[in-house]
Amino acid sequence: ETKGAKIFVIGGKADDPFWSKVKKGADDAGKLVSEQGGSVTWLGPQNYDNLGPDAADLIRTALSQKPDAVVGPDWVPEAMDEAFKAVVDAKVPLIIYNAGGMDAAKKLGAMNYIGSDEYIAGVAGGEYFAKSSSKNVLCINTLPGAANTESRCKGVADGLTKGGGKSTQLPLPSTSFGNPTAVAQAIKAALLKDTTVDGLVTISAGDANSAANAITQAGAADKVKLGTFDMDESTLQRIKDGTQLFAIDQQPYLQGYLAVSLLNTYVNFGLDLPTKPVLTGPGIVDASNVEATLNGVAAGAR
Amino acid sequence: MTSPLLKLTQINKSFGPIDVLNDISLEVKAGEVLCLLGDNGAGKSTLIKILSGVHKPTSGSMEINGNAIAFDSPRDASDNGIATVHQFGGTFPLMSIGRSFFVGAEPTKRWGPFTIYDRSRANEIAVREMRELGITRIDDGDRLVGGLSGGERQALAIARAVHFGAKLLILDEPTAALGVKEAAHVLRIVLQARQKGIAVVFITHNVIHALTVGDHFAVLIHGSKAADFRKGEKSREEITDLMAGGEQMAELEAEIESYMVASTGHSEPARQAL
Amino acid sequence: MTSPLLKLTQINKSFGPIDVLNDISLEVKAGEVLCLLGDNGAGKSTLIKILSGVHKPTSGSMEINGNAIAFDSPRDASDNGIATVHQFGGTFPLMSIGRSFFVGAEPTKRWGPFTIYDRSRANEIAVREMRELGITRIDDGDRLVGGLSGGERQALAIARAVHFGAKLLILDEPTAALGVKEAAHVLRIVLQARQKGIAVVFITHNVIHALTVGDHFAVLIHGSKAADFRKGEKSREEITDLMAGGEQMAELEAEIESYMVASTGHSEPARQAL
Amino acid sequence: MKTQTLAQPLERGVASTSTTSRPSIGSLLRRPEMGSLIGLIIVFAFFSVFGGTSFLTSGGAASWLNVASELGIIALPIGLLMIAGHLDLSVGSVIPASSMMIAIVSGHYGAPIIVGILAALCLGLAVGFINGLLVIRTRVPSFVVTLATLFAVAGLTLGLSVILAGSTSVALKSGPVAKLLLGQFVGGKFQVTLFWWIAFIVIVGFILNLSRYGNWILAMGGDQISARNAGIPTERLTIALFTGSGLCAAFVGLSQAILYNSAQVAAGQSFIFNSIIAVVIGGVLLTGGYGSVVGIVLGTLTFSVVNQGIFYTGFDANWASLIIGVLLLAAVLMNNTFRTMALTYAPRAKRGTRS
Amino acid sequence: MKTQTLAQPLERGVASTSTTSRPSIGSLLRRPEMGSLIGLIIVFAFFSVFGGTSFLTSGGAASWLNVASELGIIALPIGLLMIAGHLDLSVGSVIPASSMMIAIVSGHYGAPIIVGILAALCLGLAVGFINGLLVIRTRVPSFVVTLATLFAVAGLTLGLSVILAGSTSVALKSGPVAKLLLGQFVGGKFQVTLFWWIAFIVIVGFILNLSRYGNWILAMGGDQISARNAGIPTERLTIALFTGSGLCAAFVGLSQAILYNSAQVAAGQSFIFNSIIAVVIGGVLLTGGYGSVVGIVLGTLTFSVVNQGIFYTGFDANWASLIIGVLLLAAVLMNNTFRTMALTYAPRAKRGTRS
Ligand SMILES: Nc1ncnc2c1ncn2[C@@H]1O[C@H](COP(=O)(O)OP(=O)(O)OP(=O)(O)O)[C@@H](O)[C@H]1O
Ligand SMILES: Nc1ncnc2c1ncn2[C@@H]1O[C@H](COP(=O)(O)OP(=O)(O)OP(=O)(O)O)[C@@H](O)[C@H]1O
Ligand SMILES: [Mg+2]
Ligand SMILES: [Mg+2]
Repeated sequence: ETKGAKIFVIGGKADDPFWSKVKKGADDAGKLVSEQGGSVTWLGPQNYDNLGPDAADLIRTALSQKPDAVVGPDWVPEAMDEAFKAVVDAKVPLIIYNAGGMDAAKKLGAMNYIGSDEYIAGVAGGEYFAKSSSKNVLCINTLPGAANTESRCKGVADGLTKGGGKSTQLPLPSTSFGNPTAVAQAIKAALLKDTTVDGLVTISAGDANSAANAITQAGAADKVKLGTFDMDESTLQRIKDGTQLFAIDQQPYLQGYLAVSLLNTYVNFGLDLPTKPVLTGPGIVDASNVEATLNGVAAGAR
Repeated sequence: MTSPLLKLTQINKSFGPIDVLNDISLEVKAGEVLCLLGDNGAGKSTLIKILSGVHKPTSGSMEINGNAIAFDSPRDASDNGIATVHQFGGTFPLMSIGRSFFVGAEPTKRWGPFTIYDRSRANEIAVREMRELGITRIDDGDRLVGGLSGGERQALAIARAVHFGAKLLILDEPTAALGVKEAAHVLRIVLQARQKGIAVVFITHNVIHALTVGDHFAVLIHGSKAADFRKGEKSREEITDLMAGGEQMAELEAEIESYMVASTGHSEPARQAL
Repeated sequence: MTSPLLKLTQINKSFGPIDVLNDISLEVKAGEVLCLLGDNGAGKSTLIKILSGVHKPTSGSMEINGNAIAFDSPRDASDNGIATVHQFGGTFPLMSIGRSFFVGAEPTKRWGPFTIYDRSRANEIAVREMRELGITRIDDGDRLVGGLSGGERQALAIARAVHFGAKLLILDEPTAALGVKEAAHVLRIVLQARQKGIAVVFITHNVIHALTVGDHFAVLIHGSKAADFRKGEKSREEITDLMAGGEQMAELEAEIESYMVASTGHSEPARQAL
Repeated sequence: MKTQTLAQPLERGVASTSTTSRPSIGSLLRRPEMGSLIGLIIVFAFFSVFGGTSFLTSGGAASWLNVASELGIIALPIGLLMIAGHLDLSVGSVIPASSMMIAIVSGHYGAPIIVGILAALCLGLAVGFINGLLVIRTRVPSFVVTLATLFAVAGLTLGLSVILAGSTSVALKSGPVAKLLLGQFVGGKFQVTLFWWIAFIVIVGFILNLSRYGNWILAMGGDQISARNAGIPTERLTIALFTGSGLCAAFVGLSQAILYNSAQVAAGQSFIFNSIIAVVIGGVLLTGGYGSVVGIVLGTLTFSVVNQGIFYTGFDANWASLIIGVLLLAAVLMNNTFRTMALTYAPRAKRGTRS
Repeated sequence: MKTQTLAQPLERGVASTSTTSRPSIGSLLRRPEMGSLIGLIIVFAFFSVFGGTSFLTSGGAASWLNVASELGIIALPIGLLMIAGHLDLSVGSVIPASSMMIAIVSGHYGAPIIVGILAALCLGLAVGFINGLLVIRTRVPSFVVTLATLFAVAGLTLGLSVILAGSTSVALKSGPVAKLLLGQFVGGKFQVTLFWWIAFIVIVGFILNLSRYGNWILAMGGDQISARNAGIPTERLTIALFTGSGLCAAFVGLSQAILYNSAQVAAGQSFIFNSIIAVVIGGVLLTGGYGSVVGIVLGTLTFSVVNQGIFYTGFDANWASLIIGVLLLAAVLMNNTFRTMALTYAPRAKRGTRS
């Protein structure tokens, strides 16, 4: 008879479409945890304005509640590592997920790393563009300066350079954040101004909806190809319809689900997975595999 | 003798721990001017705020034409034909004269299928009514109230109340900021209103103004009604003493007189000088 | 005859397209009370705002004790010993009486290595100075100004100016909201100040108050100086006519008289009644 | 913040004394809105020079007009509220809430689109009504009240969306009529919202300038106590104004959902700030009591041109914020300077000759 | 917004008439800050019940105190500005700008940490000074001016960081002394910023309550024209206040950089809104002229407890915003209700017996 595992999950904003899928995974795995007498608590910041310090605060908040295990992303190592080390020093099992990679996990003394890597995912996207012969891709960054979005765009650029193209970043001012029309019009303007642009990649599925709209308005549907990080129903619908090239999927649901499940079994039964790191992506969703993906999206798991 | 238009019985009012009015009973009759007198802070403004629906009394009752009534808002009072010029405010510095005059009772006209604010009529009436009060320099109802002089602004508030005061007109120190001529106009208008059968409550610190228009006088001292008399029942000196809160003013007057003698060599009786 | 403390030469002032003051020349002498009279909107407040550094004249020059001077801000004026009670404002509803009294000139005391605001002294002085003006009900300097009656608030502003008026005290309609007793106190204080050699500029619409304190009278009509005379040079009737903007008031007075006759059956001369 | 509370509008009063009843060019130039117009013209000229030809094409115009139209629909009722002395932050969560409402009702559950539209509008009405009621009943400042509803509605939206639709973003496929009325690009470029904006401008302009309610709003913002004393039903008016802003926010939310075929829980926060900015640039006093619809519209346009124009210039996008900041200041400065200038050169009316 | 402008503080005036000079329990209960305190106690009690034991441990306390201390250092000068009738939005970009300044100077270029600290503070001073100067010279509302500098500084930070450091995030390794003073966790839990906050509270409390400048600030916010007429150097005071808020924002920025060993371009925007919220919850009037340091501190604590306490409850994070909204409203409501209640039960002083 175990007393159950008290697991704390540090993640993104609960209303962030990407993180809500991670959270759903964690919550679904949490159903078993609570059946076994434990609990899963999600800690996310109110906004991303002060990400590193806020996330470090969340780790300390988790630690102050005497957790049996902690999961967290290493978004801003300089700011967060000290707090993660405090978790490890307190002999609390730790899994790093979503950001940081196996290197960070090793350095911090964490059990494992689960997830993809923003940079590698970006490179995969850049290479896909290169393969479909895009030469000049804009990376639309609606959160300029944030570590994860910066590395996504950097990855795309490096992937394209390898394939002989180039990518520049279009940082949008914070006054546009969360307003699809402002984002769409900004993208349209960029397309009208630089007619050599033949590819667009956005950092979130919501922005992809705006970008698709912008491409139509700029009358560049036959020339400019669209890709995005993450996805939602409309994104997949466009891939199905052929108006969007691809979406880079890192299977966020799995990140939450696996992290919680692994820690739960470790705390309760001492089980540990030898596979390190556990990679959930990047996977590219394009016309070839879009049908299977649609069902998962409708359930909020993809 | 006419029956009272408005009757107050045992009105009390406190703000938190401070009792401002104690058991005030009063009658206001149609076609009569009631002068409310009293020292600074006696509670005159508070009393008329109760009459005009701004404050609710802590206890006590009000009747209009014999029917008990309680005002929930100033609008209730104005719906009962009561118009008030309060001591402060009443005009809006950033609004035009015409708009400020008609706030809450805008004249409208048809404009196709719509009912719209009739700006030119509002301006015209506002300017005309101010002219009635002797303010002849204002000829543009679109001017902003904030650019008017102190007296001009007060005249605007009075003109408004006179225009809307159907049954009872309440004026809280209306002549305070007015020039000699404008004050005379206000007195004339009060007397005209009385003649039309309107009841008027008139607050002033000026004995002469009070004597000119008042039919009936009530004096508040420290929130209680200290005297209640009709025209001719008391001398001007007695009234002045009551207005000063019942305190003897002889000493003060003597002092002023002594200064006047000292400086100019000749003296007028100070009693007359106040 | 003393040389002028303050001398204005050919002062003009316009607000945008409106000329408010035309070529005003005036002298204010130490130990004298200058009464500035005039109808509503004549430009009195505008003129004293120039004296107190609030507005800059459009043209014209000012001298203090014979030296040309230009005020950049009200602070410049108060540094030159000029204290003013303006017609509006001057008190802060959400501040305590003590703090409001000393705004800009706070009394301080040592507290260890620090210089701190001396609250109890400020409150004490403020309450004492208001008492001097006959406001005896205010005994707590921590009360907020917003809870005072109209007259109490005005007395506070006057008490402040009297306290700080080193050389020249300017009072813009100080007695407007005051009760009989408080107004008498203000007159007394003006006369006291004069005796101490302070120059006073006194604006009023009350002929009797003007005659009680004034040594020297200047009348503005439509922004121009219409008359400038010393005590005793003009009769009360003449002064009243000038204050009314030079317009004949006989008709108006007759009308008021007729109303009074009609209503009460007996009449007093209306001229006296204003 | 306080200084110009008096200074600016009073000067306006002075100016209008010399305006005759038929509008002359001189008097037009001296209207207070002229300042805002000049501000707009300046930023427009800036981008015409640096934005190259594509800024001046119809596509370029669509760029800032589309953004302006959505922002404008929010800014109008926010402007009215601000003139009346209130703020409404809750629009920031009413927009995504109504987006999700229509997407869940008509997208997820497949109800007819009109049902979704009505549900979304009702939601806006309800939130606005609650805001107004709380403001008048509790006498807590509207900033705090609407802040609380901002959080509460955001929380409800997220929680209910996850429960009902299992996701924080829901797709919405709407029929041709709904698309035509709310989600169309006219000429492939101009959002149909633009025409709605014009309709809203006419309505709000009517309310503020021509109806008696405009008078009430100005008076309430100028001096709430005097306004109540003058018999204005300040409580009902407050509720009506908040209801109006809730309704407009819901309208923008649902039309965005129809336009972009999907709704996200986390949209709309930028509207809170941007609508206040647009209204303040348009000359409405943050402290209430003064403002005009023309000003609000010009402020909205100025802000949108600055925000979108930057993408037409060749400047490095890293410097975008810097340029936005400088241009905003320049626009507002020109606004003030021009107003003063116009007054100084106005024809003089000798007072002596007028009395 | 306007109603309680008069109503609340006047009642306070009434209350204090009956307070004697030595503080009795009754008079303490009737102080206006008591309302805010009760609000704080209520949210605290809520989380003590639902947050379980760990909320009450020192670790739990640290989690809201740490947040409160950084927010509090910003909220204090913002509160002073708001009392004086101004707003400062530019703190939102001064914080990341000063973070980047110290990280680039001492991290990227390796200058001694003290040089970086001074550079960051000078940056804050400079931005504050420019804000103040623009406000008094242009007479544009401070909301618009500081909005413009918000954008401008954000743009400069992003642009210059990319040019100088080639990146939008820069690491900073600081020596033990700097860490001890600015970047330490005392007892492994409490940020050393907490002690700085206490120092700032004492300083600002001294300014507002004990120095003459407090009087000037209150008067300027109450009625800027009368304040100027009373001889207050309103222009210099305005500049001083803006400089103060720039300085405090820079302080928070640099201490975050030292504490978290790195600086990002995008950090800090949330402080704009949150500081205003904390100040308003603390009872400062948005329109100026009224407020207290105790209130600002209690407002900051209330907001932080609500924001952090939620993590100690078992509630699903999806509903967090809803609970935050409801609790904020409850706290402010209790605040108001309590104030009224205290007044109603106050001992009555018959006026007749007092004159
Ligand atoms: N809202 C309030 N809160 C606290 N005290 C108040 C309030 N209103 C009035 N008072 C107090 O009540 C008393 C009476 O005030 P009121 O304004 O009625 O006097 P008044 O007779 O009109 O005086 P004045 O002639 O100076 O206008 C004063 O002492 C004043 O301080
Ligand atoms: N800031 C301003 N803008 C426009 N006009 C103004 C301004 N200040 C005053 N005026 C105008 O100048 C004239 C003189 O005003 P002022 O306040 O000096 O009169 P006053 O003599 O003090 O009158 P009162 O006795 O009524 O106080 C008035 O017609 C007024 O409308
Ligand atoms: Mg009164
Ligand atoms: Mg005057």
